[in-house]
Amino acid sequence: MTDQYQSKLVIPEAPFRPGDKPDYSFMSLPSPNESIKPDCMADPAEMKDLAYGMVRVLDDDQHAQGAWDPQLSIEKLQAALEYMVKTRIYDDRMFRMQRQGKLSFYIKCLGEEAIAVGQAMALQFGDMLFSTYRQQGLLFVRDRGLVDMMCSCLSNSKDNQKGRQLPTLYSWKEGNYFSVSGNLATQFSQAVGWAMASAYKGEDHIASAWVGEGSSAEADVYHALLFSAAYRAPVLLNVVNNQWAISTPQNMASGGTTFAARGLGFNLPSIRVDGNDLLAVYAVTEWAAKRARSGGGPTFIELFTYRAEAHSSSDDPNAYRAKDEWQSWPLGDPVERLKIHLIERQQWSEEQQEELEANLTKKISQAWKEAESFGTLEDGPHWPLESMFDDVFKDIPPHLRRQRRKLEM
Amino acid sequence: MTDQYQSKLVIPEAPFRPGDKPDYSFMSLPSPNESIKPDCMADPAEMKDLAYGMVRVLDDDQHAQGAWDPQLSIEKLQAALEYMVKTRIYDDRMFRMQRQGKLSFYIKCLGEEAIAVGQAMALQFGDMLFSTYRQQGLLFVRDRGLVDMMCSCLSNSKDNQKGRQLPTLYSWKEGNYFSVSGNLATQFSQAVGWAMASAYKGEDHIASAWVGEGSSAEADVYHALLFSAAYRAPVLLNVVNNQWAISTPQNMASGGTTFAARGLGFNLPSIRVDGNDLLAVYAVTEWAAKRARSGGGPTFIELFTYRAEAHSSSDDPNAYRAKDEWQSWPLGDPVERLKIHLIERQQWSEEQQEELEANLTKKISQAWKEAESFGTLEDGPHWPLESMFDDVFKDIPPHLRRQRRKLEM
Amino acid sequence: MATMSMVQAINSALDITMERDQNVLCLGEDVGYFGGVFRCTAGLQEKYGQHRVLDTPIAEAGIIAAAIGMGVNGLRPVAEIQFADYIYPAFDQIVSELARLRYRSGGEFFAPVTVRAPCGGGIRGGQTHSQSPEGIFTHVCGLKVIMPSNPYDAKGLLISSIEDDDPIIFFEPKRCYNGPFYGDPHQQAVSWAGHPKGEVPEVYYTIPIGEAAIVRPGSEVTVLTYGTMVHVAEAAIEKSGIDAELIDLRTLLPLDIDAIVESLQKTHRCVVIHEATRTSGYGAELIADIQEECFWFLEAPIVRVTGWDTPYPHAFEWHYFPGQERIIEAMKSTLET
Amino acid sequence: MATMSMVQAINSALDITMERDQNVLCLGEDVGYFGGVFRCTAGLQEKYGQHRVLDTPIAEAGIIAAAIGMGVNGLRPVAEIQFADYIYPAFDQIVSELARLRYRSGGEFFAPVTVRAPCGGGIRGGQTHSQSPEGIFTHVCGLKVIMPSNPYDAKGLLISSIEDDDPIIFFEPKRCYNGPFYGDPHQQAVSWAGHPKGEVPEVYYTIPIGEAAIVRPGSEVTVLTYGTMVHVAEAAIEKSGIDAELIDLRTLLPLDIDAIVESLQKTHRCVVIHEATRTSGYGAELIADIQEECFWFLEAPIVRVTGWDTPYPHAFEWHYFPGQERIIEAMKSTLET
Ligand SMILES: Cc1ncc(C[n+]2csc(CCOP(=O)(O)OP(=O)(O)O)c2C)c(N)n1
Ligand SMILES: Cc1ncc(C[n+]2csc(CCOP(=O)(O)OP(=O)(O)O)c2C)c(N)n1
Ligand SMILES: [Mg+2]
Ligand SMILES: [Mg+2]
Repeated sequence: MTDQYQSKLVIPEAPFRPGDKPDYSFMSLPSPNESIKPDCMADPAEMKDLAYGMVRVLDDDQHAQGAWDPQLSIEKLQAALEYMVKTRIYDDRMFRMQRQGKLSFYIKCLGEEAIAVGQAMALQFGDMLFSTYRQQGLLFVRDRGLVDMMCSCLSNSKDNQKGRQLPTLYSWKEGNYFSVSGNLATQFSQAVGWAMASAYKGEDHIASAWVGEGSSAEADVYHALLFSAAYRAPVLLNVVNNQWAISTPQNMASGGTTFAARGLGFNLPSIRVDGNDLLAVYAVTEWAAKRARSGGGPTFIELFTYRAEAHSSSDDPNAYRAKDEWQSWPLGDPVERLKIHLIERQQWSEEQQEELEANLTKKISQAWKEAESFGTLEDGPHWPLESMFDDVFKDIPPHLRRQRRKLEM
Repeated sequence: MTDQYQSKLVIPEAPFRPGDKPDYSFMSLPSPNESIKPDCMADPAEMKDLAYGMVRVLDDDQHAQGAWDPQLSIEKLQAALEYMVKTRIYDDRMFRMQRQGKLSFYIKCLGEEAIAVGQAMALQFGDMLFSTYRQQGLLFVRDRGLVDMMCSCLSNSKDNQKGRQLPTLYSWKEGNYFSVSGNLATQFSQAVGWAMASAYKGEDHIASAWVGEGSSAEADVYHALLFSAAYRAPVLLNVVNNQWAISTPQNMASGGTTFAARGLGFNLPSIRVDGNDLLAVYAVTEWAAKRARSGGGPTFIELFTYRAEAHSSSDDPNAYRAKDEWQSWPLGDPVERLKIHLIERQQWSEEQQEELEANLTKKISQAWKEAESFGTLEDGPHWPLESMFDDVFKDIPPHLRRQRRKLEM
Repeated sequence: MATMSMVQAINSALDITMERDQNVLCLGEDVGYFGGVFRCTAGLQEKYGQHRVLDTPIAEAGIIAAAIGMGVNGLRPVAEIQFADYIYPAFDQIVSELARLRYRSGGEFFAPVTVRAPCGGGIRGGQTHSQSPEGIFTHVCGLKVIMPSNPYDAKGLLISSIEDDDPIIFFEPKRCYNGPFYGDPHQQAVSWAGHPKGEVPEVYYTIPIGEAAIVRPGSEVTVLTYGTMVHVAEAAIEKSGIDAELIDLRTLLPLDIDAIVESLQKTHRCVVIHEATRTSGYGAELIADIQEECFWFLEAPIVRVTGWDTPYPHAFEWHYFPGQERIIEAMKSTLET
Repeated sequence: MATMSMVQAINSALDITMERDQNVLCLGEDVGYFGGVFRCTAGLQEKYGQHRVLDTPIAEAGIIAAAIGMGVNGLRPVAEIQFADYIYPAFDQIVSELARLRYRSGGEFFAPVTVRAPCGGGIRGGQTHSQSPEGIFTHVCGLKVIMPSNPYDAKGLLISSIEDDDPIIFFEPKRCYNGPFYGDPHQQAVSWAGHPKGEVPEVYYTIPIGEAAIVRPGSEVTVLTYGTMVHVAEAAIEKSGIDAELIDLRTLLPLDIDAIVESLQKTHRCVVIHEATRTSGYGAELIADIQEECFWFLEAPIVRVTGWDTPYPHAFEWHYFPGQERIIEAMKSTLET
């Protein structure tokens, strides 16, 4: 190869790659007392700093501190811990089932449990959730049946999506959980339309949408920002910055600043929050939901966290990530942090934790057995074969009826 | 209609509509001395104010003031005036030709002449221009032949686009002026790719792209921001905020802040400039071009101006705009302003202005006659009919050869 | 009964559905205050307010996404894409989302969105104001695709579309907005007044989705088309003296294949016409279907008359447009055998 | 000569063209450090550096737009779309820009971009990792559309594509990335080793764009297909005992119609197969063309075997996939007459 070009391009690079020793000491982490908490109807121009700082409640010793402390009851905190642990154990089990060939695919949210759990708890049941594949915690908070979730992953005869979707792409209308698309980010701008309709009808429900930091590069995120800002739609726009998009580091999509900063260009309240701090996540969500419900319009939230596992069951992160990155992650493990917080407040113990885990493990095992009894992907039973032609349209048109007859032949 | 809904939606509204008396006194216009001029390689974080203020050089008396005064030579200033006047007279003539049925369509840039002229003058000829239909001034600065431009508008036998495009959608490879698309905004992110290639090859040429403030809502603008920020591409990203997108006011696309502010979310230097002030436009462009050429990457520029005419020959703005909006426009007429500036400096006179206008009118009339001699849209001559099948591909594939034979039959 | 242009008929359909159901709303670029660049929504914002006839940012993907979200939340949005040529930025939202939502969610969610877009050439609009992309959408399962050719059908089909619970791509042949077009640009333009299909009831009525209309019965050859080309074909048939049966498909998906087969049983010959480019256009699907259904009584190859496989060129608009001559020649070629 | 999988053959094509011409570069999601989720660009960033094998933001429209700009500025970018299902966000940049730039600018500007995308199902990928959108792109004038079925063709055609001055949509049937697939998911997977088309020269070579290949000569019926379905069809033919002539189209646009007509002159019967949904799929175009060219010697209707007009359902993948049985039945139906 002739090397005549002296490229002047600049290429974003990951902080660490395989072989490197991760060291996040360059990351400046504000203490909980540094973030001011504006009135929920305040002018966005007065809170630009929140886009560059980081709202935290739990300090390094897991004590709750600062203006954003949501002052949750012990019951709520314990419930949050339970939801998070449930999410983690569920994920673990499903992932192992994938490895055993029972599921075609799986995506864990290890290390990110506080986000879905904290946000779902701060929202109302009637609020509509536009989730990605990595907010399964939303479903646990809304008490979606374990067996139902598993049947969805198994694409079996009891799958409410009739065997049509990949595992983790749930849909649950009754629970106001919108059908997850395999196409990244498309739900983000749809959520704005949903919120506009809610406002149009004069209703109080709001929408909340999530997107990965990598996917935030898609057009739909821009349109969500713009449309929600233009019509002041009651919607929470959440970017989950878990540092990685498959093998690609977050700075490929950040433009060299925080993700939250992107909301400033649309005059939106834009807040970066410690996504591994259940209390902070809850507080920011509660604030934004109140704002939206009061007519203050959208809030743009960056949830700062770390994807502790592989992207999905299809990739091996050792090929592109340094070993022990998670262990070096300065914001810790959200489950551990909440647990310590409660223990420090003498409202929880290691024994209770163990008991909780054992209970949940058992429940999940039982649910799995039950779910399998409704069929597995490979061996069935599935939905009746002819259901394949349902729901393309509300009613089956003639050409699909003809095709169905052909299939049955 | 039952009126059960009490909509809580908020709808962006135009400041004035037909019947209103335009009054822009709400608009705060900083004086030239208020804008600081950072070093062209400064950190974007240090110049965020430039996104919310407005860079101006000519004050209310058209004296040059402040840090951004580009200190142009008299020759350059006179040349700029000439280019602007030429643009205006050309537009006027073409528009009348459209009204007479000679052109199928036309778009004027009345009131916005300083933008294309000032920016083209501050760039180098080798820099690639990704223009919209409303920066015809770029072509005059680069000395595109009048007859060539007219032949393009006439789609006649000498049209370098072979009769394939609407009037005003020029293309001029030799002049490094990229083919204008009928699809809004698509060129914006292409310009980033062009700039990346320039950097990849180690060359010094930069790209400059324009988009209307209305079109800035398209995904391509988001991608341009993101890709240029990620790879630090040498490109100028210009949003021309002329207050209107056909009938829709700028606040439908602004999100309630400046357009320039959008660049801050990508850590780009983001500057709002008085687009009716030739000197300010020149200065900001020169600064950004120097930054790009020095490896500092992209700059996001909002050019604040007013669309003085109809959107195009197809609409009547009286249906959606208040009368006399332009007359009330606080930033005046760019041609008048530069003229007064020169006259005040005793480097120009009303007589010279009249002479200039007369000369240009004559030249343009002559050019029109010559252009028409190469054909008109309705009566031809056009390119040979069979050329219709050229350039779909580099070489004509068999199926198109068959179709061409059929047409000839 | 009133005389209406296609623009007025569309406006009337929107007005009536908005009057009857406050879940119906309109959104799109310049549709609100201005009433649309083709005036299809004129007067509606004044009547129903800014909250129901929404001007939007210039972002087709954002418009469709918003409409999907609204549809999921119980509304019946009618989204206008200013020109069919500008539907592509919204392609992912239409194809991956709007069309597939009901299926992928096992029937839990759906969005009854109607997407309106003026299509077709013949207005000196150049290559980005002239396209006919209907064929592409017929390949996307989950969408219904409609293109009326006249005011009466436009109103009835648009009301049906808005009331339909499936997503609809509703193309409006803009060359016929103000009058039927017979293919000769040098002929004096005529209005819909005087054309039987320009007589439009002011009241509510529907036309079922999925039914073709026989415009002109005939015995020698079946001519299949839709949109503007219906009128061009009609004129060509008249001029040629051929006793052709002209069918206006009106709905492309689902297709009224029965009406087609019935006609072919009589004529044994077929010409398919559309303005869109030829290769993989909707005509290909028609032919593939017909040759399978009618093979044993077809007496000549089915011939396509279409736009050429080039963009729509500004200067050569009338050489691109599949005009009467090409249609006559095609009909003749099927009869020669 | 080496044994290569299709992934390795594609990698080799990229490596060789990058070696020969430093204007060639690769870009796409995860193509750089990681080497692509299917490993097609593995090792290239290490060899050619981060400036030539670019990871990108997750924005398909941005990727294609960047590639267009690069192409205009003299480079030959090869853009990877991670799955063909995710090409839709880039649809406007491909259709309105990439395909039309040369035409609209009167030949002044062009962008020699190659867009690579893995397509097709059979990998339990559900409806958003299984699609075959090739038909849509054949309707867009200005694009060449290619889908190889084996390593040898993939390498030769990809090198031709990168060197070609027209924009190319290059679909890679991912079910055959690591071995030919004969349509039976319960059969033991086989690798390309041992398959004649798995023998791939390590050096530079090209295969001309626009030429079909006869995979298996035969006299009773012509079977037209491409991509994964070539192997499924081959197995079906073998199993059926029918003496079918199997043609691998390889290039869909421009189409090698001569090879098809020649075959039909011999067989008088034809079956068209693709994995994509039926209505307005590329099969329709093939049939429309063939019936026009071959009408007088066709002895049976041309039959399509395709995916159903539904999204690709996760649980019913193998009922959706047009397998051997359906192909055999289709061939038989054409012979019955
Ligand atoms: C439109 C589209 N493009 C590409 C993909 C392939 N893909 C699936 S997940 C993923 C990475 C997403 O990363 P991020 O948004 O950060 O979310 P995370 O997985 O980290 O939660 C990619 C590229 C897709 N599903 N859809
Ligand atoms: C993708 C696309 N959508 C819509 C249009 C129709 N259209 C042409 S110009 C225009 C308004 C553009 O306004 P703005 O961007 O502010 O530019 P200006 O005309 O004011 O210079 C619209 C909606 C188009 N050409 N392309
Ligand atoms: Mg991520
Ligand atoms: Mg504007």
